[in-house]
Amino acid sequence: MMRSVALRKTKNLLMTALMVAATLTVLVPLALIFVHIVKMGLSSVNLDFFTQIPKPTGETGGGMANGMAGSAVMIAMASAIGIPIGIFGAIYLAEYGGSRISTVIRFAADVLSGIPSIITGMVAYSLLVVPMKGFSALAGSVALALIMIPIVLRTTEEQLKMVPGTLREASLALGVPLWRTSLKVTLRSALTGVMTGILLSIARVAGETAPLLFTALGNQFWSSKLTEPMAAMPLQIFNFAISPYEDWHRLAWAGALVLVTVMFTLSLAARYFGRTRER
Amino acid sequence: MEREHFSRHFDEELNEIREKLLEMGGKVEVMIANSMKSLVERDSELAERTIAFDHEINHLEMEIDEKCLEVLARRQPAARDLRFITLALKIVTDLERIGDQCTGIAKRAKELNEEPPLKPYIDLPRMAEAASVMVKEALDAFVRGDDTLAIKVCKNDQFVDELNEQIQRELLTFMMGNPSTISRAIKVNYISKCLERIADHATNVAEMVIFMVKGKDIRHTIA
Amino acid sequence: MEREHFSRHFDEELNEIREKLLEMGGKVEVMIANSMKSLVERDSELAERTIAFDHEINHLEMEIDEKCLEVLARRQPAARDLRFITLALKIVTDLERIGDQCTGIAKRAKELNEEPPLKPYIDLPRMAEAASVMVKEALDAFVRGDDTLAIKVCKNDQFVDELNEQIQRELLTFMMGNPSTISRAIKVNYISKCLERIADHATNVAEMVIFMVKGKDIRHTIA
Amino acid sequence: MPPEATSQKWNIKTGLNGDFIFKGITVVFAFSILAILLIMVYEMAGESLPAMKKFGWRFITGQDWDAVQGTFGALPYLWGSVVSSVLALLLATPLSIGSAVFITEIAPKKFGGVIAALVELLAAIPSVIYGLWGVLVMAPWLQQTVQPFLIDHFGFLPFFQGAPYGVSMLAAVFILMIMVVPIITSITKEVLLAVPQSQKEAAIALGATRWEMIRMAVLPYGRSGILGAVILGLGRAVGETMAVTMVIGNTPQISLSLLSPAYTMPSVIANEFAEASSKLHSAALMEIGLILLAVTLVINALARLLLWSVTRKQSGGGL
Amino acid sequence: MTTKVKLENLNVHFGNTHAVKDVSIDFPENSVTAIIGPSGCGKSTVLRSINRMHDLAPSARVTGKIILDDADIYDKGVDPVSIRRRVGMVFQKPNPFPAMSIYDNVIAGYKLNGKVNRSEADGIVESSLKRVALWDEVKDRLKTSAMELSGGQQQRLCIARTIAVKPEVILMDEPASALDPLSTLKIEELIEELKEKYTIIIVTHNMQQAARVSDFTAFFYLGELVECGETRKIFTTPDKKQTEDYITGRFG
Amino acid sequence: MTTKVKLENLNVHFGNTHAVKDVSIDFPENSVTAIIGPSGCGKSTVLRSINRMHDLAPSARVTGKIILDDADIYDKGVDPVSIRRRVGMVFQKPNPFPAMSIYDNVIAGYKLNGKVNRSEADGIVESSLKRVALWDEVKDRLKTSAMELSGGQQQRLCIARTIAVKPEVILMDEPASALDPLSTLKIEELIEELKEKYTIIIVTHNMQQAARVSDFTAFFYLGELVECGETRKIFTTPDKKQTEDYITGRFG
Ligand SMILES: Nc1ncnc2c1ncn2[C@@H]1O[C@H](COP(=O)(O)OP(=O)(O)OP(=O)(O)O)[C@@H](O)[C@H]1O
Ligand SMILES: Nc1ncnc2c1ncn2[C@@H]1O[C@H](COP(=O)(O)OP(=O)(O)OP(=O)(O)O)[C@@H](O)[C@H]1O
Ligand SMILES: [Mg+2]
Ligand SMILES: [Mg+2]
Ligand SMILES: O=P([O-])([O-])[O-]
Repeated sequence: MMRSVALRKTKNLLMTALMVAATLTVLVPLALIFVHIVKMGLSSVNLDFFTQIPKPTGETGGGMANGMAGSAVMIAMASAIGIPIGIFGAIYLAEYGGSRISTVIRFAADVLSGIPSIITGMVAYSLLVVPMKGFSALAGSVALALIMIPIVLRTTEEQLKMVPGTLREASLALGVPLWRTSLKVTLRSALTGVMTGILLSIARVAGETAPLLFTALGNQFWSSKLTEPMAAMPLQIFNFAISPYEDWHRLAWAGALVLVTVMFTLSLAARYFGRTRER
Repeated sequence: MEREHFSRHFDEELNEIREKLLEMGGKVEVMIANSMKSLVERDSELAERTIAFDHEINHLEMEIDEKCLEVLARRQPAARDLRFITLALKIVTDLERIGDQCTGIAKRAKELNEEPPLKPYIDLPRMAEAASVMVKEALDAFVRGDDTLAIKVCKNDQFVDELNEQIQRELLTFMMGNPSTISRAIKVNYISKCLERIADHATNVAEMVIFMVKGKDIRHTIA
Repeated sequence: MEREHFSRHFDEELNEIREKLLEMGGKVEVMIANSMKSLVERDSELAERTIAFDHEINHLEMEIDEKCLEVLARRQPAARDLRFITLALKIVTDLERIGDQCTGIAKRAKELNEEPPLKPYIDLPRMAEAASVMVKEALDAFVRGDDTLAIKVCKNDQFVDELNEQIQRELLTFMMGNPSTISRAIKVNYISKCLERIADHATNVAEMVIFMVKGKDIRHTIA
Repeated sequence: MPPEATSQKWNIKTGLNGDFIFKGITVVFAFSILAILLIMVYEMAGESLPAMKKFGWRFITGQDWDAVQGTFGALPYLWGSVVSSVLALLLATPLSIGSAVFITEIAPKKFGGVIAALVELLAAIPSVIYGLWGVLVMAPWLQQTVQPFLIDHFGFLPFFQGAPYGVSMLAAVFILMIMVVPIITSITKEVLLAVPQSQKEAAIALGATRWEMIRMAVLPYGRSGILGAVILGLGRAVGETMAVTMVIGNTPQISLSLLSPAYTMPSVIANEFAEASSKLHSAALMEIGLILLAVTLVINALARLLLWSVTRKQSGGGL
Repeated sequence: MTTKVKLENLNVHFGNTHAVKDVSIDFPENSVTAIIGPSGCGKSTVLRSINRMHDLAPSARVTGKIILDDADIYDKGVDPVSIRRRVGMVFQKPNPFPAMSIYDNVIAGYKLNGKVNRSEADGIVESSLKRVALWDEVKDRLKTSAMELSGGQQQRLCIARTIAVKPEVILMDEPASALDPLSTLKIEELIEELKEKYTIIIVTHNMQQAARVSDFTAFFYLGELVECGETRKIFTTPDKKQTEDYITGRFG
Repeated sequence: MTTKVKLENLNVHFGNTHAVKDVSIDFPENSVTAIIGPSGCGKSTVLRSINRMHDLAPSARVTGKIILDDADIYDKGVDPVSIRRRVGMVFQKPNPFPAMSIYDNVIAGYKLNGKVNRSEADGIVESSLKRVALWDEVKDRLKTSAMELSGGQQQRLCIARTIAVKPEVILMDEPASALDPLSTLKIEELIEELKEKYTIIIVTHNMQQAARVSDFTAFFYLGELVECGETRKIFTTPDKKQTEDYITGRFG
């Protein structure tokens, strides 16, 4: 029952063709989105966009300066909360892990990262907004931090685990205490990978909309207090997109272009770090 | 019983050496017997054949040497195996030299056969028999790794030595009594010495076997 | 010039064997010289010392054997190194047997010294000198890996053989002429044989050196 | 026992042992993760208690959602979430696996790398932007071309009946598909890249063609990892909020037709939670959140277990 | 002894690296030939050219002839897939298919030819596993995953998988270097058994291993073949100074 | 010869596994002791107990005494960190710190503990690198990454790093098993040099390597010490049948 080689080769060709087709099907809509964002965004973005706050309904012009600032502030605060927790938690898992409790923590982190972000928003709402009696940038930041923590933790842990055990042992064998070894050898060796994880987590929260809906809420104006509602780019894009006004659609496209550009830059930076690490 | 090697081929190679050595030992025994037979039975033609036979011994020596070298290079033997091979290397030399002694005996036999017999040979065949048994037993001890047997061989050497001295004394009296026998007596004397040397070689082999089995060198310690 | 091994210690070990062999060779030469001197100069005390000296040779033999075994076990030598070591193993046996021959000479010398001198020794010292040079050169050839020198040694053997035969013929005439000398002549004869054997051993060594250097076995091919 | 846990001992000479302090800090941070998760569940459960008490199981089976009347039944949202996610996944899975295989095994290394990079960049685009594109570009296009075409040619099927609204279940399925494809593809790609070269060479050396190699060595090796990727995609689709909210039409109804608008669990929360009219209303929304949380917990747990088994195999069994 | 595989002026380039230089060598049938030489001298590259494994590396360029029986395997129109069925390969690290059972691993290659009926497959699995002396160890758990075997068993399983497709030549690239000494001995023993039916070419870092298992040894240096001959000869009286220096540890 | 390290009734358990059973053994000063034995016999475990590496494995339990000079390193109040400075360790795979330069790697033992005096450091780096015969190869690129070195050079760098902190004992766990033959020879040569100043204990899979480099050899089997003695003796005339069977390839 020898199956002819020709038949096997035909099958090989056929399957190859199918996979090429799948790839094309995947790429086409993605390319379309990309093209639209660039086309619409480029025609809408201008200096005002970066310096002005949104004009009231009906007026043309305006920008998303307050949204960008708000996003930046909240991301910074979220990072300040989320990154240390993520990294030290990861060090615990990598250095002292192995026992049952760290498996549980690891699992919890994975589950946490899979929870829809809108739920994170709801929790932040009932934990902060309700007791503080008002929407606030702080609540928004905490919600974003909750999203960052598991991402930073898991990527950092993966990176730490990728550091060969013998490297730690090498350091320990030189008579270096465990804590110095953790920070100066293990973490240091994984630094670029950890940076990648951090950048990816920032990229992720920078585009988050849902958790801000009931926390930061959004703001048409500048706000400087952390205890008050604050504008954020994704929120603004959302609100403008579902509005019926052409001019706000324009702003939404411009915002999308800027957001995507920031995102891509972060991703590229992350990839760059990732690459240097591989070498 | 000896445990087998993990590698069947290694075992086979060691066996090959072992068997070649036994074969060589067998041939050497035949040479001893034939050279003595050519003397006792005044069979010059047998003496001739015995002399020619030596090249087979020589050939076996080279073959075994080469095989040992190959095993050393290819198997990196250690401990008992290493001792086995290095001793095989030394033993073949002894066996080959025994062959040389036999050639010497056969040559003298041929010469003696040209002349009238000196006297009936009684002690010489006994000595040859003893030496031959020693060779056989030394080799048996070697291939079997039997140190008891080897010790026995070492002890037997004394018997041959004594016979040799006795023969020498006898021949001396003979020569003194009748100078015309001197030339023949010297040849007989030579043969006796050869047999003694054969026993010596056998003893050397036996001593080395004890080393192989016990891992300690008794050469030069038991007289 | 020979290239060094990667492992300095391996080189050192090989050198140690080489030097021990040379030392042994040197001692053997001294033994040859002393045993002959004890004969020629009728110095029984020197003969005694020479006999006692043999244990040093024996000791060196064991030492070198052990060292070779160690290097075989620890370094897994191949090719030239392997041939070097296996030959060292064989050569020490020859050297040790040369020592035995010297003991024999010294023993005979002691006996002869008890009796009146047979005749002045002329050829025997020449023979001893030749055999001694052969031993020296064979060893030199070995440690230097010099096959030309080794071939020279093999050729020189004939000279010693001829001397031996000449001495035997002479002694035969002697004994026939005067039966009272028989006992002494036999001893001198024995000594001559010893020297011949010493040269034989040297030749054996030289042949093996050629094998080591050329990688082919010339034993039993050049007469 | 002398050797055990020396790092936890007090070092008399230097006062506090550095290792001890360090471990303490990491322990606190690590356990905070667990605390967060527990607090989330506790908080959600606590806040939804009024709704649970009032409606019991009817909350899940009920179809009415009237804030004014105070009756809350979540079935249309469940329906919308399940249908949109499952359909999106059915479309996305073969495409993702196909393109992941193409990227790792078929395309020339550099070309595959470029495609992979593109896919990864697109996975990073925020959902609000997909939503923007969906509502401003895709929905009108669907309304004008695709839906009329479907109605004309397949209108006899219950799935393609009704008027072309543009924003609809179909739009949600499409946008979700477009959004999860990059995720599934890039995880699958990672899984496939983790297939050791030695596995592929083993197949090739047995005389396999490239497809046979993929079928014999690559896909089985990555099997559970790929399944994990798909389930992760499912979790993502179920929880997806903004993009879906923007294109699904936000109408709580159960209809077989893909052309009619629908509503999902995250969408209703996004739309109503900020201005919930009553305690009960917000408790009902919380309960929807709790259901969502439970569903995603299960899905994620499943996906993680599968992905873990892959990594364990790689580190443990690979010899 | 007939020649099974014959390299004629084989050259392999990787981009600008000239990895194998003008190598001509005969591999006799039903014997084990070992390829030795310092790291990076092109041992693996030579080996992998014999079953056209380099077809997968885009940068590799192979010139010269490799004659299997009497046809050049690099001829136009020769299908690499069919060559690889005649020339099997065993790798450094045991690489059984982890998702398959022991049974399925053995039959994996054979099945590519088309459907195999149950009893035929059983026969092949049994005979292949017996051939590699693994049958008794695994016959009661043929359906369990191949990953539950020890490293040495896995490697023997991989050899069984290779011989199940009935190749004529078996290439081995350091097949025991990832194994412990006992497993190594078992593999070596197996190699000596297998040569009765197959022509075996083995790359090894371990000179002593080459000495133990091979009938012929080829010494490579910097991509060139320095010397090839009977193993006993190479290891006791090599012709070339370079070979002698290498095997006696005199290089540097 | 004085004893540098002395194990007295050492037992190591991992959970329920009794990995090392009642081992007593003396390691003489300024000599190389090799630990050999089949896979899983506890070689690495014994080695790692000598610098308290097991402290990090939660499941490990070590009982018995390990006397360094004349104090038990497992005594209460003994700081494992200080023990590890006296007992250095070299691992199977070369493991230089990848983020550090060659220079920093050598001085890492000081630097990681936060105290380096620049001029002193220069001296230490130079002398350590010279000691491992790496100085000439790297002196012009001390500031480049350690990862640019070859495997063998990396391993010598790791040894330099170990001796830079001036240990008394150096433990090596198969230090050459990941290297090619030439690098292996270099490491072996280095080990023979180092014993002039250090007490070296080496675990090796490679019996021949043990034979080459060590003065003393300890043979382990199933967690027990079977025999320990001079290497020449172990490899030519071992006392125990088990040892002889192992080194002559008769086990199974
Ligand atoms: N796929 C490849 N691409 C580029 N260069 C390669 C490739 N494979 C091998 N080379 C180069 O070819 C040369 C020979 O490599 P090869 O792997 O054959 O050496 P080797 O003798 O097997 O070494 P080792 O003993 O380390 O396995 C090396 O210089 C190597 O860098
Ligand atoms: N960290 C650990 N946890 C549990 N068991 C272990 C651990 N380390 C070693 N063991 C067990 O202890 C025993 C001895 O292991 P060890 O690594 O010392 O062996 P080895 O002789 O070094 O083997 P190899 O030659 O394979 O390195 C083995 O049965 C192993 O499974
Ligand atoms: Mg290779
Ligand atoms: Mg180990
Ligand atoms: O939950 P979102 O990803 O839609 O913001």
